[in-house]
Amino acid sequence: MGLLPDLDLLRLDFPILNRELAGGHALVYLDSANTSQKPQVVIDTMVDHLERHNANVARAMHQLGAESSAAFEAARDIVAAFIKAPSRDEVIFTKNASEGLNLVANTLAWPGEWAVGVGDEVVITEMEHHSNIVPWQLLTQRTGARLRWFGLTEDGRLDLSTVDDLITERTKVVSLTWVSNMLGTINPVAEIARRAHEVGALVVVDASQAAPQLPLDVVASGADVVVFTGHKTVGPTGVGVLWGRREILEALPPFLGGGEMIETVTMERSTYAPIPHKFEAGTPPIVEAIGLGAALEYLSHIGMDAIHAHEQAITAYALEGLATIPGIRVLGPLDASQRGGAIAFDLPGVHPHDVATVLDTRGIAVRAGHHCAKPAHARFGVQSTTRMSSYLYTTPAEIDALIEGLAFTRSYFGLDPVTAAR
Amino acid sequence: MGLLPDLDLLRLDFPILNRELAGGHALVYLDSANTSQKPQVVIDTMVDHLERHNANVARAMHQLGAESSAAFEAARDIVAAFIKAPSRDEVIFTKNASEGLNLVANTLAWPGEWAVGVGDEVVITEMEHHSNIVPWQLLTQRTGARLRWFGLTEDGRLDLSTVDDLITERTKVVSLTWVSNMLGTINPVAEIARRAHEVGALVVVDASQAAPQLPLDVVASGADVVVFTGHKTVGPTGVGVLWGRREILEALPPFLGGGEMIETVTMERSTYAPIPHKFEAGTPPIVEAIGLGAALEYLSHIGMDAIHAHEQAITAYALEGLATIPGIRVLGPLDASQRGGAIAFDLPGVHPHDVATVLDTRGIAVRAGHHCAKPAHARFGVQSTTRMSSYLYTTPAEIDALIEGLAFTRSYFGLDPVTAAR
Amino acid sequence: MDLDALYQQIILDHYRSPQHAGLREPFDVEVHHVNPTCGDEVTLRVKLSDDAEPVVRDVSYAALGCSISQAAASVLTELVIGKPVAQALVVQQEFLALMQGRGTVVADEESLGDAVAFAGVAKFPSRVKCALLPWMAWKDATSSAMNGQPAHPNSPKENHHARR
Amino acid sequence: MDLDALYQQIILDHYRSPQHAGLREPFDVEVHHVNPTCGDEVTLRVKLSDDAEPVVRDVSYAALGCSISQAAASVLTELVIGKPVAQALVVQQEFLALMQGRGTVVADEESLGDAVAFAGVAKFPSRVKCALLPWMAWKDATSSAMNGQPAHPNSPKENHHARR
Ligand SMILES: Cc1ncc(COP(=O)(O)O)c(C=O)c1O
Ligand SMILES: Cc1ncc(COP(=O)(O)O)c(C=O)c1O
Repeated sequence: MGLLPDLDLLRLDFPILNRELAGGHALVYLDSANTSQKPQVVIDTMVDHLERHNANVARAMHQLGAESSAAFEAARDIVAAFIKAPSRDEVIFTKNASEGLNLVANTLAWPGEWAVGVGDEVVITEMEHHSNIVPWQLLTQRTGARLRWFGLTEDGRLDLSTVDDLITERTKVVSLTWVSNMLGTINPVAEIARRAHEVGALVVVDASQAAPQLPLDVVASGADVVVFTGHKTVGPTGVGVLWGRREILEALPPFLGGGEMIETVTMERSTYAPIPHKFEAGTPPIVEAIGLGAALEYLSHIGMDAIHAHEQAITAYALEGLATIPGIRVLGPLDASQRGGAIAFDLPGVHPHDVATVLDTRGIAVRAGHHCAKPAHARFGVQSTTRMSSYLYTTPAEIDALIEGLAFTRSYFGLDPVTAAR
Repeated sequence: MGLLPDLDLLRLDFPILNRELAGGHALVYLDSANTSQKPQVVIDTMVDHLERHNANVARAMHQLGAESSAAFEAARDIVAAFIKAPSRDEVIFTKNASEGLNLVANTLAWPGEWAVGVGDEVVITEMEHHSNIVPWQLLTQRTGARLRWFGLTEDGRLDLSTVDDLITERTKVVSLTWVSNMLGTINPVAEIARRAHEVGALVVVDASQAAPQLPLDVVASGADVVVFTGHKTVGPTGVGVLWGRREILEALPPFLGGGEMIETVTMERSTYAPIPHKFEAGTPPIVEAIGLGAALEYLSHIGMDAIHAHEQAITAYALEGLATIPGIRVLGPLDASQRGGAIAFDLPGVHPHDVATVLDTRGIAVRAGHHCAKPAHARFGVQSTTRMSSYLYTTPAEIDALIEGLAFTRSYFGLDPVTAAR
Repeated sequence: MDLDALYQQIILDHYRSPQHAGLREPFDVEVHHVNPTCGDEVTLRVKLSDDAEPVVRDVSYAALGCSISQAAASVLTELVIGKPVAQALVVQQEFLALMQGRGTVVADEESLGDAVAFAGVAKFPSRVKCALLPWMAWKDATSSAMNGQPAHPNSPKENHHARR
Repeated sequence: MDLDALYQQIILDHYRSPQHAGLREPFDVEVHHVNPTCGDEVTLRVKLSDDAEPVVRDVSYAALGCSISQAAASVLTELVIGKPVAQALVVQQEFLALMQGRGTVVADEESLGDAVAFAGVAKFPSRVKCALLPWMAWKDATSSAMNGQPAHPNSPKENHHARR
């Protein structure tokens, strides 16, 4: 069914999966869309760097500095290859996906070729993560531009029927997620990019959920800017990636000012380094970027196509299992081949917190809440949902444990009088 | 002479100090002002987190999430105690010191109580790191405000004779470094803060070089905002700290928008979480903050007073040693009790790159260049300098190696005809 | 982790039959608190007496949230309505200490009444803020009312205890 | 790491007695390149012939920098002055390959002349950009001159090879 071969062996790469939780339960980690677990090779690479090669980069002229710089810049090469970037210079290390999105939204407030102002429009979608909403709210509020939204269809897709009304000559930016972290929806990014480019708009794609799951090709995506975050791609926290077409990055004004991003500084004026350094002020997340490099190599070694197939197989199996729970409502597309591996659902009669807590006492980790997607929740008339999310290390047995746990939850809260547990 | 006791034992805490370099040379690491080395406990704490407790914070309701959140928030408590912050809520995790400085400078461009505009002035100093220059250049250029500078005296101190002319009713912000990373100068921060507060200006202090070396008391410093960076305080890269007085942080507009920094998000508008989360958009540097917590506990365990005394002793010894090198010119104060542990110098006849390379072939790591302080270099008429910088693990024998290395460098470049090596 | 220690029968009873639920007139102050993490919300109104040492005349609320936060709101109303404000604030402090005690604080049944059933919540750190949500809203509304601030039904109030 | 392999006598000789140093007239284009890491700078002028296949008539420079970058500027002028531009660009490419080869590329003495002495620099990654600084400036100036751009003595040019 498309599962990764030797899954048991692969799981041994992730030390935390052996963790025993309260009550002697084994960990069933179904919160990977929130953050992924880390394979030993990522941890070991970071330790090796810290214990043997640690030094600041670029500025240091000594052996450790050369080693550290080489490792850091090699990580940039790995990222460039992973996303098929035409040039390594187009790969900028940020602290997370949120910073990447803010980098674009923040700099568009200042004079420049792409500046957004009164009369201009920015288009986002109702399924965005808050990190792809708030930066644009701040930008449009601050510049007097207008923020507009793609709506969603009942089954959790973008409502493309309004595209002609939304994307017009006034549109300066279209920013959307590649894969929804709540609905799982995979968006037709290339198609929307094509429409946006027809009116000369800038296309920003949030690939935070796509990068872990899909083979990425930033050029084929049609986007001008693509961001993702390290900790969801089995890398460490503290590092994210912004890729942008060279012309765009060269045209954007600087974001953070400081060491490393300058060409020269005088009291009168400063000039800025060429990309990527122009957007990397201060000491970058050195060991984190190196850890991310190891993470992406790990994923590439397994193969993104194989990981994608695994996710689809697990998602299909989970959707089948969830369908057996009376009353459950899954939000987003129900066809596994059309979606990513995050599945948010509503179990009427039990609040998602209570679902998550009951599951947690059985060792099953899911997320409950609005998943930083309040507008999407509002769209579907729910305050919050429970979300399971799988990854390359997820097994069918873990999905079974979830489904059993949900059946137990219903009976625990007396929704299933016949088999009530108390 | 004030050295830390059991220095040999303490050095065993730092695995990299055993590193053998090319040619079998032992590492003599004199580049700690650039980045510090990491004790085993910091590395082990990060590994333990990644192998046993990794999960996203705040949003995760499960056991791993609770453990991760508890560890992350405990790190905030440690930072608050380390800098004597009145409230843990005033401690914001950034990605480095540069982001902290930009956070303030960037948000002051937007409407708010502290907004900077036409006619306003921002005062910095000629000894600032580029990270405390460029953000203010961007702010003043973008808002039409005026950037003004404290000059320096011949011996590398702030020229306070112009204070009445510089700090006036027009002054909106005074931003300065606590300890210079080039000259070593310790600035009279409290005195300047007092003057700045008389005219109602905001006082921002760059403690990047102070936090590793001096016992910090942010309230006693008189500052409104204090920033530092994790990797210079034996912590990891990817994390920095911004402390600010509650009223100030509450008054500043949001900086990065996204997950974690919101209270609620609707399509019409968003409201923001209270501090500290208001300024922590997206997944924070979780394992990095936890590593920083371990680092600051390590420093506190040794004692910041003892570390300061050690630095002073090593600095005094180094200044004595350097004085024996013919022609050498040390920039900055020559009295070790008045300065930090970074010593930049000029060896006429040999370019700093060449000095650094010759030293590097002997295993001695120093920095050569402008140390991200071009205006200060321009002030003293030098293009670049060589800089040695010590830390708690530096021994007098390492200083001896440096001095010998410098004598050798001179002879290698034929400056010392009698003992010329080639 | 014992599920039954968390979901004590008293809590489930309050959840299923919440006391004093629904927003009522008259009131001095209305606040709206949100748990930013999960989106749970409570709108809460308080009415104090005009005495020199005011008494809690009424508390009413509309809560959107999990069993723990809804039960907490219900228990809260039972505990504070009719009490002098000073005394009710003491109860609030005791409840806070119980919740933040990670299971080490012994609950005083005399003053906490049904709220002792929340002792088990303290062992579930991720649920503590659920139990505290209505209490923080009440404290906020009460101190506004004491300071004579007018009702502000339509301005969402920042949730100052969130995310702790 | 062998110091003498880096500081070959030829390099030290060029450092001590730089060839063609000092800015001269006439020139087609002047550029100013900076190494952002260390602050080293070079201002460099080129004058090409008017031929269909132009020849490098003159290169002059003012360099502020270390022994390696100064020697590189001096060697550069010796190598390219008098050569057809096309041929000089080939030399530049060869030098670049040598520098980026981490010590694995064999230098061709025939075309690189004194520049073969820089082979040792390739083993010192932190010094590679010192050796490349004047070459990148020359390449930049030459391509501007070929495109018929006017001299721009006062606009500092961004240093596109920096930090690599
Ligand atoms: C005085 C000073 N300020 C700011 C910084 C910037 O720190 P970071 O590069 O970690 O942002 C540094 C170090 O590089 C420094 O020495
Ligand atoms: C779709 C999407 N966008 C953006 C983000 C933000 O990523 P980060 O928190 O690492 O900045 C996330 C994850 O939280 C996400 O799922």
